[in-house]
Amino acid sequence: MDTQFLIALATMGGLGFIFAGALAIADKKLRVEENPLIGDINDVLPGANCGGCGYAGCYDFACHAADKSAPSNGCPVGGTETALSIARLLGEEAGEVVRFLPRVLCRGGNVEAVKKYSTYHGPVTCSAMDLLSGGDKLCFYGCLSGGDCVTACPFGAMVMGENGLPEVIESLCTGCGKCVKACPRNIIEMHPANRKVFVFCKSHDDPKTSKSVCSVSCMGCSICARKSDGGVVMDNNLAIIDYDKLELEKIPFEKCTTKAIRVIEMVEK
Amino acid sequence: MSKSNSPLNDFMNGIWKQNPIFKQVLGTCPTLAVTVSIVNGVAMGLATTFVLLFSSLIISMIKKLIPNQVRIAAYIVVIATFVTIVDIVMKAQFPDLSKALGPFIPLIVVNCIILGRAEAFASKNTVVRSGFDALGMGAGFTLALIVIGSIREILGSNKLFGFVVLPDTVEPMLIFILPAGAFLTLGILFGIANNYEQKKKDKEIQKAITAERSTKLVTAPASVQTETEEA
Amino acid sequence: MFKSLVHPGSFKGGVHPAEAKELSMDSPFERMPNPKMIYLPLSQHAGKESKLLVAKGSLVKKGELLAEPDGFISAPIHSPVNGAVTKISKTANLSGVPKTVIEISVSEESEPSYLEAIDFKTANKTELLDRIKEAGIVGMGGAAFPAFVKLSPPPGKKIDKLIINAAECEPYLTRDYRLMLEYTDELISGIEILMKIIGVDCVIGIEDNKPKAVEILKNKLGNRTDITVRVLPVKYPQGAEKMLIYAVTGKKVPPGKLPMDVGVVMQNVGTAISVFRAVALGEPQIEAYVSVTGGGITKPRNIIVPVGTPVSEILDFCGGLKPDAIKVVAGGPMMGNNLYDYNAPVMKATSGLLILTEAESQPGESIPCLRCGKCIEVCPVNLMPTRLSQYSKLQRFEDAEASGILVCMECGCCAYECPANIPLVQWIKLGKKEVMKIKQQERKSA
Amino acid sequence: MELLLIFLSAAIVNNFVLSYFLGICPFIGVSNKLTSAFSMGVATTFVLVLTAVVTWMINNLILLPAGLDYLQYVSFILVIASLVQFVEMFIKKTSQPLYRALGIYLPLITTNCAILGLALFMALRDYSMMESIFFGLGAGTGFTLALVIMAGIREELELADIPKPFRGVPITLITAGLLAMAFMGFSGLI
Amino acid sequence: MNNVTKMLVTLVVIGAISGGLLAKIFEWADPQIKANAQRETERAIFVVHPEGKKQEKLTGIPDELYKVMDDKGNLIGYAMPVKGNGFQGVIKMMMGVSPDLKKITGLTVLDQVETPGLGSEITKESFTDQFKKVDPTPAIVGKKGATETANDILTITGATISSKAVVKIMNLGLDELRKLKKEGKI
Amino acid sequence: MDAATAVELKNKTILTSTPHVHSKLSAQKAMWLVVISLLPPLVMGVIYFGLYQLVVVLAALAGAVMTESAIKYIRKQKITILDGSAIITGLLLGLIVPPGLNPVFAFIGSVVAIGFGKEVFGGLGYNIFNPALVGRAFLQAAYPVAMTTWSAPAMAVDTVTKATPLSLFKFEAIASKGGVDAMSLFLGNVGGSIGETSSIAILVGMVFLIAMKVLNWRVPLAMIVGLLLFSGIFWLIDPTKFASPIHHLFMGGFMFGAVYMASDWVTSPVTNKGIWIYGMAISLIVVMIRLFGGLPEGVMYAILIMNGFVPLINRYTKPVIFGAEK
Repeated sequence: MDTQFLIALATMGGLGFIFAGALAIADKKLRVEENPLIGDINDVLPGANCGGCGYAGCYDFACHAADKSAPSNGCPVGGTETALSIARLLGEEAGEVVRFLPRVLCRGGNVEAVKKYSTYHGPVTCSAMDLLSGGDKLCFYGCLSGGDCVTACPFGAMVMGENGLPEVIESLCTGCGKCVKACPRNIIEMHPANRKVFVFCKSHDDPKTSKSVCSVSCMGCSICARKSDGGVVMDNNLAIIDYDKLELEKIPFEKCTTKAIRVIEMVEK
Repeated sequence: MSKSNSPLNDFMNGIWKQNPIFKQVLGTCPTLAVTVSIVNGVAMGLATTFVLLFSSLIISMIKKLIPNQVRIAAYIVVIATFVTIVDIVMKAQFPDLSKALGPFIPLIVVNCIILGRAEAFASKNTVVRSGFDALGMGAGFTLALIVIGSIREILGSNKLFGFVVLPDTVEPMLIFILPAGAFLTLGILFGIANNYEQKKKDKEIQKAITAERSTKLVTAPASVQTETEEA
Repeated sequence: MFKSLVHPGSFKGGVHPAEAKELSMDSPFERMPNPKMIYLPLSQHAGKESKLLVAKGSLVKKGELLAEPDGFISAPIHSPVNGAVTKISKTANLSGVPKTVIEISVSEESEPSYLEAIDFKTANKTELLDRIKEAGIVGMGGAAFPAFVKLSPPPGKKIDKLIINAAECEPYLTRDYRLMLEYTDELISGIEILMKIIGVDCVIGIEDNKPKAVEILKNKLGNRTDITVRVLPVKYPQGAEKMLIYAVTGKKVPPGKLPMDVGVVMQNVGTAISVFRAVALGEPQIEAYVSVTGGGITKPRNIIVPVGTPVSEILDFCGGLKPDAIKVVAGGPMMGNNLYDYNAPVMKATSGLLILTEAESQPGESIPCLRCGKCIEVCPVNLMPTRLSQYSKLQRFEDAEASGILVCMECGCCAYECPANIPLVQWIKLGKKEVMKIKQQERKSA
Repeated sequence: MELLLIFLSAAIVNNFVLSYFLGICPFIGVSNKLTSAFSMGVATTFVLVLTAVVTWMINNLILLPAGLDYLQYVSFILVIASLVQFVEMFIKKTSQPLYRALGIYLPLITTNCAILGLALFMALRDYSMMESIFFGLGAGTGFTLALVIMAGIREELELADIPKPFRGVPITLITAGLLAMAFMGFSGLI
Repeated sequence: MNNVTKMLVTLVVIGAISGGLLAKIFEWADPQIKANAQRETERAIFVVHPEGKKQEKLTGIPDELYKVMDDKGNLIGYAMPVKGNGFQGVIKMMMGVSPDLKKITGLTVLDQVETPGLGSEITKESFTDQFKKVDPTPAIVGKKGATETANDILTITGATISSKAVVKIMNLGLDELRKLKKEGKI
Repeated sequence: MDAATAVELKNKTILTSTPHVHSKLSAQKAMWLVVISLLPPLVMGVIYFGLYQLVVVLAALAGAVMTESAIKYIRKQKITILDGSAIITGLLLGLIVPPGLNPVFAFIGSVVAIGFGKEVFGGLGYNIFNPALVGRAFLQAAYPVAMTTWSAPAMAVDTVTKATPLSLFKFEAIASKGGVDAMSLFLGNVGGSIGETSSIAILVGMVFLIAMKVLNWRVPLAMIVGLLLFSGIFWLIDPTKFASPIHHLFMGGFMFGAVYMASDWVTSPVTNKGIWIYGMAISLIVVMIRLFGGLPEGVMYAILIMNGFVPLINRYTKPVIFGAEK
């Protein structure tokens, strides 16, 4: 064994010793406890930082999930799989995650809704149009067709249909609810995916006005409310469905002249 | 899932899906610095692959023995050792290349690809898989370097592999062998890569949209439906 | 440091749009015949909508109380005509928000049911203030803030100056100018009433493009020291509250504060005249003094109409629109509301109806911000409008708030000047709305 | 004067990021917010100066006398890795706000080639202790400068309508290229 | 084994293995690296002295300087490595002069980081060969556009600074040689 | 309302936010005014350096216009050639290259200017760096030899050499006294880029732009004040070694840069305070590069570098909100 070899050996060994020692001491003296669960949970989250859970990003949710101030199934994007993983990490069983989907409750598209005299000039976003009494359409309650919900969707699950009404692509939708927040007219609502009957109108206008501004509005005739034994109630010229009392058979769909109350159905082509 | 665990898959991963440069944005420093010519790019790529392979193997072998607090320090010493070996061997055997790559050989130590793969893959997987992963990453890195190197060499000095490929009348754009040109080239390539991915994604979304549109109807329930409705 | 260099009595920034006042400045007020129908919104003022007191079918008399104030910041509504209530519905008011509206079919004129006249020389402060409240007088400067609220500052605030805003800095409008020429005595008496209520001296701030009005006021006032006239350079928005206070007193109203925080109460010329009429004649605020002008109207003129008169009737009265009219605006060109429903009614604070042609309004495609900085240069409150609008566009409302979006008074200088034609004010309004929403939520959750 | 020149040269003329391609990863990664860019710059500068001192000692007191210069890479990187870890722990313990501001960037610094590059340059150029410190300071300042300019630009670019494929890393690289082009004006200054 | 010992042992062992391994490899490679460097220097020396056949390093002086002999062992000149600052960084060159220091026999650039394609043109023979023609006393001068006297060197278009740096370094090297000559050391 | 009016109004009236009137200066008009203001330097350039320069300028113009159209087409956006901005970029680039440059290079420069300088950032209004200068800097780095080969003005009475006054001063140490007199600098009868030599033509353009309110006069003023100040300091230290401030003012591309380049709306600070800082800093860098740097001229680089700082300057020169000052 030559000296060169030994010196090299000793130098590196020595340096290793010094720094390992320093780090060991530092580790002892300077340790700060952090819940290791946070990191683990963060790892199983989708990492889209969409905020659908109501917390400021995935890491924040992980922090809250770790000390159980957020439910393990709180991540709407990750779905059941993520919920199960988190639950497993936390040592609990996850509750059933009900899938929620956004429903656009207005059918007053470019064809149905009546336009104003004046054409709107300005930024084509719903929120900006809402400021100027709603862009081109006369209705104060309906869809503005500006596509704020489409821009807001981080997953490309909202598209603007040809008639100027947004459509939800269910297979891409994660139920994060951003479109709901984006809509200045509050016509998008989250509903359980299996809920199919809706009143597709939000207008509180009196019958005459609502008929004059849109051909598919709920005119507040209240026929459905009278026939459905509390399944539908009237609120200021608008039919509202009470899903707890709803009995589908009792709703007189054929009596609704504007077809405001309808069912979503999947039909195979 | 079982398919993605195969060594071949680990290898292919690095070539495009998780290409260290275009997807993970790792190891940009040597990428920009050495790609003035293809030869340099290839040499750098091979050197990096060598270090990547051996350090991944060693790290996945000894991962259980290392306490967490000195994990980074230990890994990086292993990496640095292999880099030094490459450096010494190159100086002895390929002095010209060693001169061209200059100070960038030692910087392989801090190439984020290597520590990144050590952390993200080798410290969690078996020796065999780590080996293939390292090879894949190395190959992806080398390929990227070759692409960038060839563009810069052609545009910047009219040459490819050191041979003149464009007629004399075309004056080379020197900027491409300068730092600024390196940034611009990589930026544009990156944009092209993103564009490709974007298109792929858009297609998927488009597919989902058309699939859904054909099946969805807003109507009264079938039982009471009285008239045909618009789709 | 540079204060001395600035024109004394002027603020930094501002713009000089074409004044175009000559269109209507020489036509005296005319009384328009009563329309057949009156549409009376219950929300003609800042604050809460008034509480309805009549029902469909009620017969009402001119001056009769139809709705009472609901809360402190609110105002009563009186019937401007004799007639019958035909319908109570929710329709758009001038700003296009659905609000409750009383529809009255107008019948023959007869004895109005006014309040009792008061001799303001002998009446005390509370009597006068109560009368202003009862008569439903709102500020005529644009915001339609109930006048008595401004006149009853909370105990801690010491007021040392009354400023009468006669700047009328909005281009085109000539209402205040005509009021000053034709109702000079009423104006001075109205000012005296206001002075009596708050017990301070008064300054009338007026732009120097109204020499006739200055002359007549100076003549009438003579050597009075309690009411003085301050002539100010023409610059928009010289008549904005903060700007005028700065011009007259040199005090700056800090962001988020009110004029009374710097010891100032400000009222508009029109308000002062309404105050006089309410006190001396017992007449509630049921008439609107309106300039109908712009390049798109056949006969520009100044008119007096009952509050609630539909715009369409007024347009017809003024000879109808010219073929090249493209825009009808309620208010001035800088801050007025664009109308799309010409059956919308004139309200208490409506100062003008403006019919603009394309050449005048120059609507254009907007292009991305060119960062020329002109909006920043002209902003009278030193904001960065382009930044604010971008934040609002990208929904970065926290950044917008931090950059002072709530200080914006929507004067429109920035958008007027913007070479890229960006609807800056629209974006900023949107941002303000969202910031307020967020703040409200915070307050709720806190 | 000599020291000042070393400082300026490292900070501006031969900017580590823009002309030596050192520290590109954090340059791309952490330059999207001005505040974090500045924090990162300060943290890096701190580590750079510390590294300059420690590696100078190791190089000149141990490696060179013993003829072990081939151990430079290994020993330098060991020093850097341990230093960074140590600094991270120290800040985490002593000041939580500082940790939140700087600490999260510290693990990134280990693999910042600017640090190792600095140590190797120093060794190559035979700098004295004092020169090394100024070199480290200059390199750190240059790094911070590049990072802060970039962050300023990127915050501005958030408002821009950049073609989709170019958003993020590509536009950062292109901007860096243009900046590097602009900084060429300084060449030959010192 | 507790954690601290484990940490210590791990790093010490890894460090020691690394040190040892590298020592062994270096031991194997060192002669070759030295030989490479030697070959490089020698090649440069014979480039600047094309007729030279043998070279010998001068000892006893502070500078690195080589005596160059023809195959008969006659001194045909000196070769001196010189370096200095260029436009972007250090320029290293090998300079050959006649024994009386009156004539430059050759010049080759060993190392430079000048702007590629511009400053780096100083490595081209079209530039370096100029030095063979000029009169190095009292000093060489870099000129733009056209040469006027025998002392002038034509600078490269667009790379004036690099060219002038080369001239400056040459002059400094020559001064050094003249000093040595004066002192009788060569 | 009577039915006729209503029908007439329908589909014709518009609904916009406030304000309802607008100043006469639109961006498009401003751009064309800049194009007009570039004519005097162009004419002088052609007079001094010959008709061939028109080919160079046209090549640059073509490059700019074609690139912009192509990119807009690919991005499926409206083609916006008529807004004049690409034309300005092309024209500017054509005027800041050496006379007699290979038109192919001018074309390439314009392609880069529009591609890398502007469109990659999203097009008009979003670019960080002045596009024309990006193109020029690219050419300088790509074809350094061609970009530093200056032909003498054909009309010059006392043709000095092929070198520009700046490089004379830099490399041959010909300071104010021996070299070029201030008058020919002012008239532009010297070597230099096509459009930059004639200060008087540039001043004409400047006065026009200021009068039309397109140019913020603070930019050129800040730069001129800064230049006189910083170069004056060195001149006072050693007038034999350093050129006089007046020479600095009219030498090289300073005036052109101050009037047409630094003042570009998009790439200069938005606040007036910021503009002072920006202008002075440009001048400081110019003086440093001219006096101590490796290059004879630094106006282009100085402006580009400060373009990079503009976002930071904007951020830290935010005006104090009315009434918030303490």
